[in-house]
Amino acid sequence: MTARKVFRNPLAVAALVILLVIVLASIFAPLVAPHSPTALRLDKINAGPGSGYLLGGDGAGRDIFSRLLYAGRNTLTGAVIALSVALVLGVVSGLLSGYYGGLLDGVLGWGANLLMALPTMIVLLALFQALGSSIYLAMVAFGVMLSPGFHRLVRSQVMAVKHELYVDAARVSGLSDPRIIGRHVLLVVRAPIVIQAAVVAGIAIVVQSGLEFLGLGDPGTPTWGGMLQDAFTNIYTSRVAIWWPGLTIALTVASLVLLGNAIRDVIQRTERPRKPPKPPELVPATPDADELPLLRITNLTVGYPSSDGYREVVHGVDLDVRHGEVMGLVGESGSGKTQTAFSVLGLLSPGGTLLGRSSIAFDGTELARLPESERRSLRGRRIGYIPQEPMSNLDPCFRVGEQLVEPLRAVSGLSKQAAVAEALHLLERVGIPDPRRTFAAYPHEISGGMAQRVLIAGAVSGKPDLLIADEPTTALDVTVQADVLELLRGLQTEFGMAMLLVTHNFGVVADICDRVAVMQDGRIVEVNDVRPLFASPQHPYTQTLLGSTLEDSTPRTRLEVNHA
Amino acid sequence: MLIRRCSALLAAAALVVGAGACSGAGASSSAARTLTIANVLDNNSFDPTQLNIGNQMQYWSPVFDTLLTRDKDNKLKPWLATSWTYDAKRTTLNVKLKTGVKFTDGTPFDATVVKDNLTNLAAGTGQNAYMSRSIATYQIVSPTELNLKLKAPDPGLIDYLASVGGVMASPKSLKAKDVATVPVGSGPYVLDKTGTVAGSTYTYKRNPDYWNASAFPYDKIVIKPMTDVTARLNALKSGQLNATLTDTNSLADAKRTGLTANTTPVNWNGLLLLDREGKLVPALKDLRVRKAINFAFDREAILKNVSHSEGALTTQIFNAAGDGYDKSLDSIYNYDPAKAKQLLAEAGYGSGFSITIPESPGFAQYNAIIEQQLAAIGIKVKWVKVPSNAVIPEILSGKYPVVFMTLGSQSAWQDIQKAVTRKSPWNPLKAGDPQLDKLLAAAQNASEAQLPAAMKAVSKWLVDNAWFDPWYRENSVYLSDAKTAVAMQAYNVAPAISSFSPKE
Amino acid sequence: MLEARNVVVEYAGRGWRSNGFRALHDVSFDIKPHETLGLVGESGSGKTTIGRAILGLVPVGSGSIRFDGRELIGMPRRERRRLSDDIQVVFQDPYSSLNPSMTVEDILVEPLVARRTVDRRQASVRVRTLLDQVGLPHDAVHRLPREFSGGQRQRIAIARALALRPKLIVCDEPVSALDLSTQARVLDLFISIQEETGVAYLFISHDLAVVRHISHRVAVLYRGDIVEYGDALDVTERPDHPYTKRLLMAAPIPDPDRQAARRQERRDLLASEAIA
Amino acid sequence: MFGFIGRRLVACLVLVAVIAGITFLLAFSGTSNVARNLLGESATPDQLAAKNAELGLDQPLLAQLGTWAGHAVRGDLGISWFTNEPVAQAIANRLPVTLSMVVLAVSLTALISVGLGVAAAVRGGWLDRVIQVLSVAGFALPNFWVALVLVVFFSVTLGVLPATGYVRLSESPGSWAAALVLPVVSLVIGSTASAAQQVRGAVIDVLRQDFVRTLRARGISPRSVLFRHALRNAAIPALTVLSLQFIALLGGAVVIEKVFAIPGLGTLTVNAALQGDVPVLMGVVVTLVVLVVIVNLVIDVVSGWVNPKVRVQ
Repeated sequence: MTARKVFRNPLAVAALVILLVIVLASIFAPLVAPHSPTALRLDKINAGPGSGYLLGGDGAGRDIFSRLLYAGRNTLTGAVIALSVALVLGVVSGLLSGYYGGLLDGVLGWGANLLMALPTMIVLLALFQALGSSIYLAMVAFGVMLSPGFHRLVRSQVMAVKHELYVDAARVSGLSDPRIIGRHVLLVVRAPIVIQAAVVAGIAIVVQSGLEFLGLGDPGTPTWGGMLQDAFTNIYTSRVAIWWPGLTIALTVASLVLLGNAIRDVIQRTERPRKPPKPPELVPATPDADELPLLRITNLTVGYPSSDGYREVVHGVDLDVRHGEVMGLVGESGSGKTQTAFSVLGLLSPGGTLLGRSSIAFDGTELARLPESERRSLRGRRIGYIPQEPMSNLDPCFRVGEQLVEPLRAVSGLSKQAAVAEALHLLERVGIPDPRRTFAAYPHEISGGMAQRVLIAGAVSGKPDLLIADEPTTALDVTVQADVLELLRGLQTEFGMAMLLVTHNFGVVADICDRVAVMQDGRIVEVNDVRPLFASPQHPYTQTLLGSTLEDSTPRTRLEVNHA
Repeated sequence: MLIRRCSALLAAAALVVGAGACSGAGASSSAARTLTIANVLDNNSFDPTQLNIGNQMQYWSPVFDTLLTRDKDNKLKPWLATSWTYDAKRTTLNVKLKTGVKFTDGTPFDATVVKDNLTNLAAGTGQNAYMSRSIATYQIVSPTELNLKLKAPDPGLIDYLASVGGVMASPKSLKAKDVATVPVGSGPYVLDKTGTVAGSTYTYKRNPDYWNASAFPYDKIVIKPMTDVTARLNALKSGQLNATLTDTNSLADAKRTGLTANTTPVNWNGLLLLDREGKLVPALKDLRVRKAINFAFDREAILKNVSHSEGALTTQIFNAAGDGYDKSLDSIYNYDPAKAKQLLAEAGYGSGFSITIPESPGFAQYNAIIEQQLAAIGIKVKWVKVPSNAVIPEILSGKYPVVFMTLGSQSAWQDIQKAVTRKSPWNPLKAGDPQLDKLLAAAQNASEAQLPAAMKAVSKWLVDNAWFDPWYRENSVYLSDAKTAVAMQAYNVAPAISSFSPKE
Repeated sequence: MLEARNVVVEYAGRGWRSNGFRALHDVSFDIKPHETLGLVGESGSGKTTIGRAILGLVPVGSGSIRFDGRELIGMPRRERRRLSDDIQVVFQDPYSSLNPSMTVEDILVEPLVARRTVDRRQASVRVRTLLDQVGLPHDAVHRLPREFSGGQRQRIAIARALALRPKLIVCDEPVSALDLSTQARVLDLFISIQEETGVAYLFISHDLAVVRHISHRVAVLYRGDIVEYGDALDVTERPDHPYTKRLLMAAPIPDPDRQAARRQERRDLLASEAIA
Repeated sequence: MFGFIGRRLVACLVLVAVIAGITFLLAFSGTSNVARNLLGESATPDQLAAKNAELGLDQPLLAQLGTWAGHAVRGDLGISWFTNEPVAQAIANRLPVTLSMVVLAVSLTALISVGLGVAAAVRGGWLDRVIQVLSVAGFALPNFWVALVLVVFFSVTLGVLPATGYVRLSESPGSWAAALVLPVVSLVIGSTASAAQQVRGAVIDVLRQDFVRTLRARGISPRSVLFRHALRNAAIPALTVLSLQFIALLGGAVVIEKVFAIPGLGTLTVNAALQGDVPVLMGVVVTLVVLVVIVNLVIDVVSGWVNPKVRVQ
């Protein structure tokens, strides 16, 4: 599955081919190489390319090309050794650490930290005494030092997977721990391991070459690093010789990294479409000049770039929001209600574009064709926004107060002192019991309900004419939801704001909305005042939705003991 | 004993090494009065018992005078000692001393000082302690004259007195705690503490009271330890240095870029056939086998291609500038693989045999050649990997029948001490021969006039019996820039400070 | 069939000095065969903890949970695994409760093979039956979870729970992530399966309306305690406990006029509580 | 905050002790040739034994470790076997050299990678592609090879920058900078490449967060959103990347110092390794681990200051 997608990436294919060629040529060096790696011709010492020696001769008169091939065996073996050691140690310890946690995790994590703190090269040098000039032993040591990378990767993946519900489900299904690790956990961590392995193999080749370059290798065994060292010593006799091992190393490592990147792209689906198609020019719209409501959306069409042009998620929506009214926008997930709301804010997700005859007239101004800077001046001042998730919508790095003060100063041009006073006042207004404490708190120190009140305070701080509320109570508990709805209602009447309220909950609609628009698959299927809509829904979809509410269903009765 | 070239060659890969470095003003800044050079090794110590010859001589030769010295033609000449004469039995050396010389701490130089220094050296743990160990007693005749009484004749002694054996330091400093870092000598320069960072830069400024200042044209000497040959060459080419030791590889390029190459042959490259008595490999006991090995190597091609023709073919181990040199011994075994095979066949080894050789990382270039050319006459080489810092201990351990080396050669007697006697370190299998013993005894007791002939006899015996397989003497290459003249010295890879002078 | 008595669950605090968090204090209830016990409460009330305690996914501090007369607490892991024949689960999030890299068939076969009750061929026959039971087409077997909508995934999860023919299924907010119309259909599926197979449910939800729809009896949880426990109709229409009342009043009714009335009721209730 | 630092400090001390112990046992287990290398070819077995006794090598390994540790805690790291220089002094002389190189390289890496990473995250397009290519190339080209090419071109061929060496800052700031240009550039190319890639990822992640939309909806300028909020949130992953780069650069400096004959810790270490100068090696390892630990500690504290949530976790 993944493999096929990787093969669709030309760069990855090229990398794979290069790697294969290098690996095969190394493995079959005795068959491919024109000369023995040790055969020398005294007349070819430091000779340039050509005449018998394809890439020239090295400092001892041996064929550089043949030696590159044979060196590949040793260098790649070294890399494989380092990689295997790192993999086995890192993956096993990561699995144990992540899955069992507790003391074991503590001990293994401490060990991993210990290894991570080591400057690898220096330690390898220090161990040179004990390891001797065997580069393979050095690579074993290097593998040990690389293992924390895998340990951390696997551990964090396992921790994430461990809390996935499907692992719980497997446990409930009666799977033993080893089977769960084997079936569920390893399956998921497999891909990141492969990516990391590609990178680690590259690092191993580079570090190994570095050690050999420093003279800590075994000159009797041809390796890329050793050849580079030989070329470096002879650089004033043969300048060209440093290129061959250098390029071979670079090519091999680059291929490994590219392959890793390609796999990552496929897995994370970060592969961007080649280039988003240029969005078609907006066709000029002609809103009625007379008697405009506060917000008039006509023909709103929203598209996102896809492999073939733009994929529409909202198809020609018309909607009015009048001064001071609460307009409910209801629909199920994927109906386009949130996209409609974001269009008004001008904050569609990256790539999102208005298409065709889309028009958003706000208080007589055509927003769809307004330059971004002017649109920005409307946001926060004339149009406010209340998001859905309270916690993720506060910047975790800043105190709550600062997050209120900054927009107040930016939008209203208040002095710092005045802005602080205003922020405290707002916090009090949205029903926060101890405004000063909340003002000084970081987002992670307050509850979800509090956070939503803070966000509401922020949204109304510029005294906007229109408030866009995107599922403002969905993430809250029922009792908190009721409080927040009360608050919203109070603010709305107090400031005389219009509100576009996006929700899927008909209870919320019934509670607060004056009018309702029902959306399905990117279209508005029905708009009506709230009472007639509930009393006599016209569109079949509205009927289905209202029919699905459980409010009036009869509870099931207690079972008789001998029912069965 | 000495392994001069060897340390130079192995430096990049190991062995005796030191930190590479560079700091202080560039060579160009203060023009002809400052000499800036790079050294392959870091200074190991200024303690007179720990001094080394070869590259490290450059660090101590500015601060310490020696009793004797060598001129440009390798002739010994007076320095702190004004004359030196042996008695007839060659067991008493009478030395007369210069007057009026003072150490930089004010202590006057006299006969007692000489005795203190020589006994101090013999008692120490340094590599060159042997240089004064042949002296049994001291007879101080006057403050300016003393007799050194020897246990037995030592033809090397006078050479030693021009080297570490003749280094004179203030007796007070010998027992000082900081003897390793603060040299107190009577030399032309003093170590400038402020300009010196161990491992990085050693700066020397003139000794204002020096008795022979005119012999030293520079006001300031800067020596930077730089291990890597390419780095040294880069520094020289980009004008950061006036001169430095490199190797034969760099010659062609150096000449192209207007640097002067100063060369002198110090080392011989080739095999030491250590197992002459067949203790490890019975075949090597057979002279024909040893000769066959001598015939197996294409010396000419190796010299031309590996050492860029910088050197001279030879089959003897003695230095061309020394007493034992015999030109006729340079071409006894010319490359002749057919003859080698024939000799092996005659010895009963027509189907070959195998030998074990340590695979020293520093000689990777030669190892390939050895393997190939021995294989061509039917001798198979089994390599034993040796970490670079264990090369010398391994070779001297007596585990190997044959080793490759680039051995430094000085005076013939020194070379004999190093590799020919039954006790020599480079004769780890303790090979010996009654006939050789006689020749050696004759040489030891020979008068100055008889010495060259006695040495030549030893050399001839060694060549005839194929104890070694020298290929060629390789030139040390010391590069200098256009402003600097360097006079090479026969026994030293790196010239002493007195050998540098500014070009006008 | 299932009896929980004085169950206490504590989560260990971080470090050795901080106090643990007591998620459940002294909770008792029971579930009879074929019935649905609804558990309702807000976040942090401990409702999910109860489910996980029964499933053996959290350690129980003290108390007793007996299933068919066998004590679950302190039961060895091996024996506990065998209990999966009888107790199964459907989780809230249909997206994370199915392994994204396994096909539907793998997912459904897993419990069968794990318990070694059937061979591979029998298993695939059973898979088809299960798919029929939850109303999914047979060609679903070779597809991956991400190719299905939320409602369909929840059907897969239900099929997996049914695979071993359990006597009790713990349903942890199984419909709260679904759209309104899907939610109703999945709830109906739960009810029809119960009527078909006689399985009992422990049905956990924060939504009183949902619980009321599916449950025979209801327990209301508030901060780790059961504050009200009784027949669904009694609890959801004539609550005794003030918290249950608040909960009931807080849920908005999808009817503007009735909601206005309820809102007023709630205000009055809060005002009277404030006075008291 | 102080409890947090205190706990880290204790953990760090234990870490240093354990690493020192393990390294000591490994390094001192291979010292059989030292006496011979020190005393030269003519040394007798008696002399060798005496030297071993002088160096304490005749003691059991654990006893040697005890002696070494006893001295080390008092700041005495012993004396180099080969140059007779006190190890502490040798390190003190060379640490500033390596540190100027590495600190300069890390600072440049931080500046460039944040600049590039942010630009690529915001602009995307060709900049994005440049970073991708750079990161692969920077990773694949061994830094010593890059250094080699640079030195041949800039120093030897053009003669515009010094090929080797190091000049103390106090001596001549100009020469100091000139001497460091090539080594630092060789180091920065590789580290910037990977760091920029990761900064880009971190910034993109932050810009996808909900609170960014909310901030924009409040009318906050894009500049403030990016530089005040997004960067601060991206700072923690970025700092982690930089601390790892710091460790990596310490290692990279070793090889680079050889190319440029820079008398820093790397040269000291390589020479000590080749000779078997174990006291020096021990000193270097301990010094660097302490350095790394300090850097990590600083990064932890800064992270906690940037994002207080980190302190809780």
